[in-house]
Amino acid sequence: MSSVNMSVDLNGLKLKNPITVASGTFGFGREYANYVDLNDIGAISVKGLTLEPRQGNEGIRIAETPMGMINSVGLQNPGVEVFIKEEIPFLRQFDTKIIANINGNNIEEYCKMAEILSYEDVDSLELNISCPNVKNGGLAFGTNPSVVKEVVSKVRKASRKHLIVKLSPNVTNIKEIAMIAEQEGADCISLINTLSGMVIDINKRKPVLMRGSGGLSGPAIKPVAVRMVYDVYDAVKIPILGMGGISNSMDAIEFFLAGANAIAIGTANFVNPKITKQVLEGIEVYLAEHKYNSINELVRDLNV
Amino acid sequence: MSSVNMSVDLNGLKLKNPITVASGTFGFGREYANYVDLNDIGAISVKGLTLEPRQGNEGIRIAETPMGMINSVGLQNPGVEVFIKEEIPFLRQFDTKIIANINGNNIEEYCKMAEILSYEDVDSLELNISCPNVKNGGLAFGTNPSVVKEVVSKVRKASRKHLIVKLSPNVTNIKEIAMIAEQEGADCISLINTLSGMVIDINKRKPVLMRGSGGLSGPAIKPVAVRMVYDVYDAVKIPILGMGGISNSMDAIEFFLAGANAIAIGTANFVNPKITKQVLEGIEVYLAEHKYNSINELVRDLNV
Amino acid sequence: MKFQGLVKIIQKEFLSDDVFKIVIEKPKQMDAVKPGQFFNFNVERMLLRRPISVSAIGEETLEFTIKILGKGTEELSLLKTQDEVDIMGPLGNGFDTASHKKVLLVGGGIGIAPIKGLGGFFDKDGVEIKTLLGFRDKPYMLEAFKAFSNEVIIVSENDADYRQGYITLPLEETLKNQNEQFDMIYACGPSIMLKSVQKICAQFNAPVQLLMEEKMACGIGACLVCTCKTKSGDFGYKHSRMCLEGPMFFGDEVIFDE
Amino acid sequence: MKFQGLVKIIQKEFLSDDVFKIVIEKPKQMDAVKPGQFFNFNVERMLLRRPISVSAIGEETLEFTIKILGKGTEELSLLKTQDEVDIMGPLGNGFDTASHKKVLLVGGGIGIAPIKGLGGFFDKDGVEIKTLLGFRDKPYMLEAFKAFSNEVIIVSENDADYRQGYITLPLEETLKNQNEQFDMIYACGPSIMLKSVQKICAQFNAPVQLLMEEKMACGIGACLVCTCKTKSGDFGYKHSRMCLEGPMFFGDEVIFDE
Ligand SMILES: Cc1cc2nc3c(=O)[nH]c(=O)nc-3n(C[C@H](O)[C@H](O)[C@H](O)COP(=O)(O)OP(=O)(O)OC[C@H]3O[C@@H](n4cnc5c(N)ncnc54)[C@H](O)[C@@H]3O)c2cc1C
Ligand SMILES: Cc1cc2nc3c(=O)[nH]c(=O)nc-3n(C[C@H](O)[C@H](O)[C@H](O)COP(=O)(O)OP(=O)(O)OC[C@H]3O[C@@H](n4cnc5c(N)ncnc54)[C@H](O)[C@@H]3O)c2cc1C
Ligand SMILES: Cc1cc2nc3c(=O)[nH]c(=O)nc-3n(C[C@H](O)[C@H](O)[C@H](O)COP(=O)(O)O)c2cc1C
Ligand SMILES: Cc1cc2nc3c(=O)[nH]c(=O)nc-3n(C[C@H](O)[C@H](O)[C@H](O)COP(=O)(O)O)c2cc1C
Ligand code: FES
Ligand code: FES
Repeated sequence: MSSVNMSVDLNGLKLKNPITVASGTFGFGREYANYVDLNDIGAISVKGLTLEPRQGNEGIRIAETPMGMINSVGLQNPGVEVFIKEEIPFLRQFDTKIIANINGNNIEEYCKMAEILSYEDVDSLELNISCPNVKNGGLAFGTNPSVVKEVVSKVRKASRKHLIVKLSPNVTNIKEIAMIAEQEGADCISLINTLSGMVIDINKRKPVLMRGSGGLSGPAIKPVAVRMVYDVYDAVKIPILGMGGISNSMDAIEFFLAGANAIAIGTANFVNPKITKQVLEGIEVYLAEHKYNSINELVRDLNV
Repeated sequence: MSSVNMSVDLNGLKLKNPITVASGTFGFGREYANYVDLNDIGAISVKGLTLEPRQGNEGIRIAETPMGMINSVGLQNPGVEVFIKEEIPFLRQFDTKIIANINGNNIEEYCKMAEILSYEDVDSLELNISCPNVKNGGLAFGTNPSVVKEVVSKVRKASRKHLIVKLSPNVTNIKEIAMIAEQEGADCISLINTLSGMVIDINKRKPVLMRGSGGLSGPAIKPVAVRMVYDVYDAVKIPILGMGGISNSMDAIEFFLAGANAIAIGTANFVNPKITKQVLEGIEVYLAEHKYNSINELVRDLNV
Repeated sequence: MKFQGLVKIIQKEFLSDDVFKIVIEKPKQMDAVKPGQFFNFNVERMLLRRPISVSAIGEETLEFTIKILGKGTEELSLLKTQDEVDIMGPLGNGFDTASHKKVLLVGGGIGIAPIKGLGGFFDKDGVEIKTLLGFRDKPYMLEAFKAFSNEVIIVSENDADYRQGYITLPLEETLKNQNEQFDMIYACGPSIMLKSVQKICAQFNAPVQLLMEEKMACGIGACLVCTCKTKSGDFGYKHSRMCLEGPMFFGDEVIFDE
Repeated sequence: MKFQGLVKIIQKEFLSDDVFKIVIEKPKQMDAVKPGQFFNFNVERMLLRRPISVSAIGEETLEFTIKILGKGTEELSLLKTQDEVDIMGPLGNGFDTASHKKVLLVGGGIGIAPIKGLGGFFDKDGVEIKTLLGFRDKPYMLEAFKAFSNEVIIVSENDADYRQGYITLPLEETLKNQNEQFDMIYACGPSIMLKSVQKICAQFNAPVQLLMEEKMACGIGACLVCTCKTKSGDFGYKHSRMCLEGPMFFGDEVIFDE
């Protein structure tokens, strides 16, 4: 369609275009296949997987907030085995890369999943370290530098697949966490996961979500995400998959300029199921207008 | 006007009503006096003060974001001496409490300001620990537990005034910081200050703000603020002054239910200069409808 | 491909203070629409779309009946004839309308909207219809229900011109009456009403389809935020997506919370 | 108390593809309005208000001329006659209009809007007015300027029907002409134009008032996000608030960045 080169290489994971979809916002692709050609998407990060099937959280799982939403799905998923049997074959019908988003209650579970998936037809593992760490009083793995070090190095040893480490934004120093992930063998960093947030129903006088807090996503968090991508770019050499509130091609371009090599669209899929294609086209127009030959030239190409 | 008791006692700072305005969003009250009766406001936290006058940051200082804004004012203010001479006498004409928001480049400056203000007619000191710590590579004082310990304990020794410690939300564990502040002698906790965020101008290809990142405020951050108030309530016994994105009385009630004893309105003043009074009235109606006799009964009165 | 895009509004009318209907032109490429299905409406001022059931299915038109509840439905109420609105659908499973002779329709609050769509559908098939409607205040849209129903019973919580009380009263009376047998009961309304309807129908061993409502995001089964508990599944229950496996569930499937 | 509240729109008209004017009813309790002052308009879809200068000051009305630039001005463009809009003001210092015999008005882009307000004001006082207008594309609103000006010179960057180029060309020519002397020059337009105007006027030692524009939040001097550098002050420069100390600054006060 355009003469601009849109392919990117995320340190071993080669995408035909840099537009991916964020884990948990696109199911296993099936549902969206009715609205958008999955062949137009660079990669699909599937719904967060766990070793065993999970029922997810009880009660209300969503609350809308000003230009955002908080969710508390609780990793409902059919488990990694069903994913392998039923979802990989479905997704393989399309020319898009498969990123398996893996989640554990403890480090052993993460490693077990990485091992299992090593022998399966997925293109990358995305280690979601925003999961609550049961051993650590429920605080997320991704908020404690020494836990990050341990989980990344062990998962790295458990599998030779392309490994993305997905960072939690609920930390004091995102650079420190990113550097540890790089040092322990991550091939790529993805960020940001959701911000921790709460909505209270003032008529029922209780938090809308049964667990109290949930994950804030959507346009509201975009400035936080752009800032973190910018910071992490300065801290690591491995590529960055940026996300958080991207709703149109202008938003996506902000992320590339901040330092992302590829981007993921999350919440915006709910609003506009065709958004991935539209963002791709919008970026192509911008690149052509600004005389870029390749999307890679846009990465952190700031006038400073 | 209403029979509901709206007075609150923030551990020594007695307010006739729990609606205050957030530092940096209300100047020294002068400008808003043309739009709202300052006598209707429980307390005014003035524009962040420094020991010496400050020019503030160069270049563009604001960017709008989805239901939020980021600012980079850089503490432009006339210095504590001018505040004492010109602004305290002005504010004392009104029946509202004065909170002096103090900011330093280093711990000595914080202490010096606290000392100076000890002998002046202000009702409370609000220690803004979100300032960049020059000694610590520009990272905010409020993000490092041991620095928080030192600055709060020293300021506590420097002044016997009512002391509010204002927390930065850009931390992994807000409870830990709040507990340290309490332990070192804070009378009250205020939160949240702005989230760190960035907006990039994709036509000029540079961050809108000259310093790159700025402080995100407004409705976008409300769920984060409510969650942090909720968490801090569980961690400390001292009262909480809650803020972050409050734009109407429903928002304010969320903060009381999360655990705030009083609230501050910031960015919403820019949109609606009469908002303080309107929020006060809205809360009174809610309290009456829900058969509360006093605002204090609403604090963390969740059905759980 | 399923439909998502702009449709033209060809009629817009307020039915009461806070309830309005809009009729849109059905795009040619749209799948067939069943009663009980819904569309996800884009609302410019809000992040998320708003799910709205069809309240009448014409050859070339679709009707929606909407109650103003918050900012999203308020913005929809500002739409005018000739305006365009971005919708996606039809979504969800809709009602199971396997051939029936006699059905009982039960609608409470704005839950009467999809019930109206269902009645219109059965009417064409010559099914005998008894309808129970519950309102909080003054009833509206009664003509439409009278047109397709053999009998309509109306209750209102606050309008003294009508029998006062909840819809569960006439429901119990109807089911007690051995002379009347229904092949299927269909109900839509607030969660608390559906819970009672489920219980009453179980008592009388009467089959019932419940059309559920919950806050949604994607509306197509991808995000898992709209789940309710249903009895099937490995653990005695599972979390089913209202938008995809529902919004219609059979009375003996759903587990209501608390 | 200063005015903040709803005002009624009594006229609304598009002047070009993307420029429209609205006329509002001036509330009785509002302070007197000076040319160069502005009002902060509430825009429901956006967080912050949008500052807009008055482009004509009537006895009982105020006129605003607005260019659609982004979402906020787009939403304002949807306002219709009889609608209400929430504004606050008048804000800012406005132009210094001390008695003059002959003035030169310089407007570029949508900066012609406040210049029009100023011309209307001087016209009543019988001041001699020469006006220079710069457009990017096709000029609009020319009638109004011709009505109050003794001479109007128009340039456009892209419209071949007019002299092409920047407004700084006729400005330099005008100032070079020793036969014409102006008591004061008034300019409004994009920052880059004002910077050139400042420079040219300095060369010719001509006094100039610049009406500046910058993104604002509170609009009343409280938040300090709208500052520009001005020469007065202890440090050789200080940060002055465009909304309160401005938006009018004298040419010899402002320090432009870079
Ligand atoms: C499948 C389905 C079909 C629907 N069909 C219709 C219809 O035909 N006509 C109609 O008027 N409405 C219908 N609704 C409900 C409608 O979607 C909501 O009223 C609407 O989304 C509220 O948006 P709002 O912005 O006006 O209110 P909000 O400000 O979002 O909400 C106002 C209040 O309503 C609650 N609420 C929001 N959404 C829902 C919901 N989906 N279910 C229950 N409570 C909710 C909120 O928690 C809040 O307390 C349907 C909902 C679903 C899921
Ligand atoms: C004192 C004052 C008087 C003004 N008078 C008028 C007037 O009479 N008529 C008129 O049409 N406009 C006027 N403006 C400009 C007007 O306020 C902006 O065009 C408007 O706020 C843009 O809002 P938006 O949502 O449409 O665009 P946005 O989406 O907010 O912005 C679109 C683009 O314009 C830039 N921008 C936004 N606001 C400004 C600004 N204030 N100055 C310069 N660039 C900006 C943004 O950075 C962005 O690149 C005035 C501005 C000021 C400060
Ligand atoms: C409903 C929902 C479910 C999510 N589930 C997961 C998940 O399973 N694993 C994960 O790593 N991130 C998950 N996320 C986070 C997103 O992948 C993404 O990081 C975040 O939403 C920010 O992007 P956005 O603002 O574009 O949505 C989820 C987000 C949402 C909204
Ligand atoms: C323009 C602006 C300037 C601010 N300046 C200060 C300051 O000087 N000191 C301070 O402690 N907080 C400052 N803040 C933070 C606010 O006091 C408040 O904590 C924050 O904006 C969150 O509240 P809000 O979302 O209601 O605005 C400033 C905020 C804004 C928007
Ligand atoms: S709304 Fe997304 S799964 Fe139902
Ligand atoms: S806009 Fe707030 S000081 Fe000018």
